[in-house]
Amino acid sequence: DDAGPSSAVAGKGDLRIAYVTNGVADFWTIAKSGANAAGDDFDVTVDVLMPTGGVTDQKRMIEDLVTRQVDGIAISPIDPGNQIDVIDAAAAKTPVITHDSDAPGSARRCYIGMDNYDAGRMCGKLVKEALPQGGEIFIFVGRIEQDNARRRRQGVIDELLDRSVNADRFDEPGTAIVGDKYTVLGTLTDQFDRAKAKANVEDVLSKHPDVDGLVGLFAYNPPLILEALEGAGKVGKIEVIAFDEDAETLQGIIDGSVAGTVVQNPYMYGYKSVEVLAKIARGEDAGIPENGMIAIPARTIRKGDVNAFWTDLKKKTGKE
Amino acid sequence: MILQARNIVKRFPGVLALDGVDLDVSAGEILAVVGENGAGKSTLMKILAGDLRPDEGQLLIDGSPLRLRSPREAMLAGVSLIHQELSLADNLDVGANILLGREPRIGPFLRRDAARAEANVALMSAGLDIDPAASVADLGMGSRQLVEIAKALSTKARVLIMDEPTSSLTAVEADRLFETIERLRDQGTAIIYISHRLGEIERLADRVEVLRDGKHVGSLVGSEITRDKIVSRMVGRDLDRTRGLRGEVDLEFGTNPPMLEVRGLRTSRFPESSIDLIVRRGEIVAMAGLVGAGRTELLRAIFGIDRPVAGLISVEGEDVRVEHPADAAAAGIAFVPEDRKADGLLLEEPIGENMTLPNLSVHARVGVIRHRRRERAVARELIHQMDVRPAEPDLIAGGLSGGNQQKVAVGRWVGCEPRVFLLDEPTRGVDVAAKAEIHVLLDRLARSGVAILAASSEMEELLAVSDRVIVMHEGRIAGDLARHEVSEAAIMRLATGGDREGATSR
Amino acid sequence: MNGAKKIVGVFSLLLVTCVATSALSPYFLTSYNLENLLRRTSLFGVISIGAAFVIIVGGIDLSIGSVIALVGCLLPWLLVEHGVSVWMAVPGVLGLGLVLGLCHGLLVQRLRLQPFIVTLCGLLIYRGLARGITGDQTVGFQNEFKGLRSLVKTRFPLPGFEDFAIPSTFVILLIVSTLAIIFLRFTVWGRHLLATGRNESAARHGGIRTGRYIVLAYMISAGLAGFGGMLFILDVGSAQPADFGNFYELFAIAAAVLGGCSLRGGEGSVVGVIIGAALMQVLQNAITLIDWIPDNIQYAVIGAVIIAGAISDEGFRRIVSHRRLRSP
Amino acid sequence: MNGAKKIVGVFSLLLVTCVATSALSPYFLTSYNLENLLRRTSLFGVISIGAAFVIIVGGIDLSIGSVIALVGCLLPWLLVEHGVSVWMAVPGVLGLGLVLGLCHGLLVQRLRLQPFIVTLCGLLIYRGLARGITGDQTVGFQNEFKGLRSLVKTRFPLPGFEDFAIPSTFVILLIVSTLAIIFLRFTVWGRHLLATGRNESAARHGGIRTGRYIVLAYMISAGLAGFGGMLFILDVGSAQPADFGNFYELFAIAAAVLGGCSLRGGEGSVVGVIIGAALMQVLQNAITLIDWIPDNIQYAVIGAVIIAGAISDEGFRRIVSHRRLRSP
Ligand SMILES: Nc1ncnc2c1ncn2[C@@H]1O[C@H](COP(=O)(O)OP(=O)(O)OP(=O)(O)O)[C@@H](O)[C@H]1O
Ligand SMILES: Nc1ncnc2c1ncn2[C@@H]1O[C@H](COP(=O)(O)OP(=O)(O)OP(=O)(O)O)[C@@H](O)[C@H]1O
Ligand SMILES: [Mg+2]
Ligand SMILES: [Mg+2]
Repeated sequence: DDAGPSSAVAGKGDLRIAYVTNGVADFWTIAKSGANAAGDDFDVTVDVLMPTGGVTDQKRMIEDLVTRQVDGIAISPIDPGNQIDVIDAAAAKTPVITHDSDAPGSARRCYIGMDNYDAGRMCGKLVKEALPQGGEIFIFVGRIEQDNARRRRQGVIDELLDRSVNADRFDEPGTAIVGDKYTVLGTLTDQFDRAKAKANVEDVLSKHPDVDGLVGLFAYNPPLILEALEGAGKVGKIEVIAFDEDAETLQGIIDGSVAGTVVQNPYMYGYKSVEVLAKIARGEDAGIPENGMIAIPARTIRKGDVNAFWTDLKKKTGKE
Repeated sequence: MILQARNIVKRFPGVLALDGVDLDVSAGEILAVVGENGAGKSTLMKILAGDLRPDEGQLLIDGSPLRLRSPREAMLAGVSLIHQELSLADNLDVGANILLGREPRIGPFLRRDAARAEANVALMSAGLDIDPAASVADLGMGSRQLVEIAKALSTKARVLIMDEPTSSLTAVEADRLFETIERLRDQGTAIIYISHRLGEIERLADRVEVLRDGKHVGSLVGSEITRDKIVSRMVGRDLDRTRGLRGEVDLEFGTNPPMLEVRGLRTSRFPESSIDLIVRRGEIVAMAGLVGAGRTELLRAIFGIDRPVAGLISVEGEDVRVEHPADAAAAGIAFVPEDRKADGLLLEEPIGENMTLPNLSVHARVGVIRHRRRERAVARELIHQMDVRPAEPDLIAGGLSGGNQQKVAVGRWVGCEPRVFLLDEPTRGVDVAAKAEIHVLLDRLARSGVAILAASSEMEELLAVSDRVIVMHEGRIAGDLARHEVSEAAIMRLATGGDREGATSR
Repeated sequence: MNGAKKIVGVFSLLLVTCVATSALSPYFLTSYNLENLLRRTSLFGVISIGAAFVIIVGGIDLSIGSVIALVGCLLPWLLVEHGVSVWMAVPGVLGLGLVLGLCHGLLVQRLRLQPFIVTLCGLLIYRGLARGITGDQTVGFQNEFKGLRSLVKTRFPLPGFEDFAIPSTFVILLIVSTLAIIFLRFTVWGRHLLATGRNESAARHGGIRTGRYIVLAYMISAGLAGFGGMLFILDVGSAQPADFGNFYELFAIAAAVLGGCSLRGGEGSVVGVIIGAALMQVLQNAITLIDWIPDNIQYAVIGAVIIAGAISDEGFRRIVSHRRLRSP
Repeated sequence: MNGAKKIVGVFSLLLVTCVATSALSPYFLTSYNLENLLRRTSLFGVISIGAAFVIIVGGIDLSIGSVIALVGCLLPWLLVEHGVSVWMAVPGVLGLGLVLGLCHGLLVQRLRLQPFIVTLCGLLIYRGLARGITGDQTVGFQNEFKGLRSLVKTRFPLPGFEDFAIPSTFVILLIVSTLAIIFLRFTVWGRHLLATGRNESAARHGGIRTGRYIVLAYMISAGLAGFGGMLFILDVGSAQPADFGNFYELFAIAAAVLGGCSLRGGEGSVVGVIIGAALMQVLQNAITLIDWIPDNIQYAVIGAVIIAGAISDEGFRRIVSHRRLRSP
């Protein structure tokens, strides 16, 4: 096909792979380390692009990457259902894969990542472990309109209410969801404004002084929950259940103030994406399974395994 | 009678500006309205022109009642007003300003050629010889005033109201205007004319109506219209003429040390003419010239507002580097600008704060104002000294009448005890009584040793309070007339580019 | 005139940026890229022209981005989620933009509220409405409504050029800007608008109904923002109410000011505004295309270029006026 | 005077909001909540006072949010990642704020660039720098620097009150606002600053070095934004450079304008600005505390309250001036 000049012999190291995220976050800087590591291993140049302006910005970046005739693009679509034409347009000119969140039905070669709904259910299991007698919890998340956030939250709720597996359910964020043992009092979003995120926790503590557990679903939420609890003198009295691998979250697990966290493997997302695209560009076998899913499962981190995990993470991201 | 006003009452917060005033004007008549500053003249005119709505009373046009809700409706009724304060849009060219709101058009589209021709005619009739495509932003006060006049003349209104149209004009331009006004009168236009230059009233008016404190206090017709009668009606008492105020000063200025000395000054507008001048201690030097002659330009350069291209300035023999008005102020130079609305006053601030602004640090130690009381007392004293009316330090300066605003603009420098006092049109828009007071004030300042340099367009003023007159023409000093050489004719000859010999040999 | 001189400034800056980018990236001058640039410039050009009108009457419109969000989210929401017909939905959302502008204008003009406050509240309110109405869900056309989306997706091939085609959005921009130019330069209304912007009382003394022009300007701004919001959503296909159009008001105002509008009112050139909008798009494009500029400092680069342009423009003007002084 | 009358407006609005919220939510008047509100108001109050200074000289500062991001990210970056000592890092980042303000001021004053453009470029540049320097990584104190963080974490218990304590940020706000009030009302410089904002030309003709005051105002604004950025990061503990402080300039400007600053310059009351900042915080708090207001329309509620306040304020003023006219 017309995959640009790369198909014309392309000496080693002439390949250029682009890795497009859905925003700016630490999660993605870890993925960037993985992508760059794969770039070294497979001898390709890697560009990591993080859009700040939502769907419009991401579309612009993808168009510009096609202009630049890169030899493969890995995209984390912000709004998969509606970006199929953008992905297809790019896929017509260069190999495209999706990572972190999938766009089924598009011309992408494969998807690398995990199911956020399943990860959400893992997080829900952590809540059950932390509060075996049941209780009232509150959920904090940056945005609820993002597909990954929605599925993640729904996973937590469905697990706590012991519902069947169905990722298409949606509970309104404003109303309390009452189950047999667990009650989800509500969900608050902060649009990535940290001062707001902290204020949300404080306001929930005002409103529900007896809340039993606080769940932070975006990487920066758990540390801010800890900040607010510290201000209210309630560290350790209210359970904190986390998502992602922020340094303060991990420290909290060591200190016992955080019950546990569910981590994805962004490093592998980055690494695997570049590996697959490099192999496709060179015409090698990329090992894409029949169903187009390369699963990189999430893990649950508790006090027992946090030290080993953290050491490994630091090594991978080049921090000491 | 074309236009009549019946029992007009207008209140502003705290002021009764008009208190049951009647006024009427007929076709082919020049009606002069006079009164002290703040008497209510402009307010009445704004009501006639739909710019303000009266609280009580009514207007009649051709005998039938008229309710004006906007200037637009007044224009449609044939009433047109030249505002006392200039109102031009300086992003548009001269032609566009003249025809604003009345552009020749086909449907919504402008007819540029017709507009240009029409604007040219209007400029001609106002006696302003510039291109309609010239930018208003480049014009001085005088030229702007002529543009306003052209604008009003081109409306072909049945009632033409002029609120101090000549306050920035010199005799030459004013004369041309008077001819136009008289021609319009003969064609049947009703004209209401307001001015504080009583000589103009004497010359023009068929009838004079006098306002005092918002009330109508009398009329004069025909041969009654004399300067002294107008003054006594206006002020309520007779007033000594200020002419010859400096006549009794018996100083030999030639031997006094120079207070202000300007050497080789070249302004950016007239870079080719180099200006030298000296003002001695205790001397009042007046500057004459036609509109655009460069007086304002020169004063601004001395005070450090515009940076001159070259030149040296010294005060009392010491050279001063004037790069900012603050440098000039620090060297003891004070300056009252021509456009008090834009440059002279903080219109939204109280009178008292305006008065003390240039001299605040006197009341402070290391920046902190410690003597608020004393500051207020000083403000009160200056208000009293300048006879600002109403004498309320807490009143917003923008609420004062034009003349009273001028007193504040002058008064704020008096408190600083300057060594050199520059004034650009010191009595623009000031009534006779106040004008005399300002003249007396200048005289007193001069006697205390201040050197005064004042640009003025008003011949009477030039003759009354100067020891010497410098006449400017196209950016250079065309002549320097000692007191015994000063005469209207001599000034005019030099100002219009004639030579000095012709002037003195008469 | 003054306007033309100001355009020279932005235009040179655009030219320099284009030349530099094409020297640094072989992909800049490809027809695919130029077509993309043309399309993006057209979309931002439309909203920037709206912003310029409000700036010309001496106001400011901070609500543009939120109007884009509201209109942009409502359109697919009505069409897809509520099955409203295209013939109802499109006029409906465009009319909504005009109505919002009317509200801004009346609040500014009748109640004398500060434009900054009125439109800042607009920014907050419409964003909140967009989020509330859609329940914070992404809305999109779900790959349907191809007919309507062809309004921005159509390409008119240029005979003689292989790959290059004129995007239909550019045709839309041409129409909008031509109308704006005719309005501003060739009608009495345009002149009245300019006079109102610089000196409202002078205009009123001239018998101009200044209030109407102020309201009109806000209606044009919000109306074009709504129109732009529709074009954006048709182009992109989906929107998140929380960030769709975020900060676009700042880009629109920056484009307008770069293009010669003065925030003191009374000045503005439509062509300049379009060049300003193009400059912003070329800069963003350049940063992605040039290898050694890290992507995350892109806003820093845009800011630096704009301020450098403004500084050199000013320097240039001073030199010119200086020279004029020396040789009168 | 005029100032006091304007404060009455916001103050009533704040009072009404507080009363309504406490009627609708039993948690509003708990000491924990009030303490939180006090702390948040203090943080936003500091940056709003800065914004007010620029507004008083007739300018605008859009860069506040980005200065917060730059200073807020640099502080932990220097301390944690580069081991710079606290005694170097804190003065360094605060000085940086002042230097940025100096640049804004000089560009506005010397080169006569439009404040909107200068500070918009600041908004873009500093955000980009913060992202570039930190490589888009979240920066935070990693549970260290407790001493430095106690600057905002300390609580001063009130004798007699059980739970309630005065947060140290409130003490900081008191100091900053007292200094600002003294400066504005009781010093020559403050009066000159106000005069400059009212009518720069008249102030200059009065021998005031207006340029210096303009520069000073921009320095105060960016300096307080930097200081605020430090307080925010000390409070929150970590920051993502791409979004830290986003949109805070709009909140600061809105607080300043609500508090009686006119964007035409020359007017402003420090107390009013603080009340304005408090109003915004109470509104956000109320939306979270009151059950039936959906969280996602919170901006709509804030916008609606502000505009309703502005409208009723204006209505009130008209009635007052009407009545005063009738009885002179
Ligand atoms: N907008 C205003 N607000 C408050 N007071 C006003 C306003 N306009 C005029 N006044 C007051 O109304 C009175 C009449 O003012 P007006 O301008 O009509 O006087 P005038 O006769 O034209 O004086 P001058 O000869 O100085 O122009 C004055 O006391 C003035 O202070
Ligand atoms: N006819 C004109 N054409 C262009 N500019 C003019 C004209 N007349 C005056 N100006 C401008 O007006 C400014 C100030 O006026 P200037 O000092 O020249 O005049 P003046 O003697 O004070 O008279 P007036 O103030 O009555 O116009 C100057 O900078 C000059 O550029
Ligand atoms: Mg008057
Ligand atoms: Mg003059």
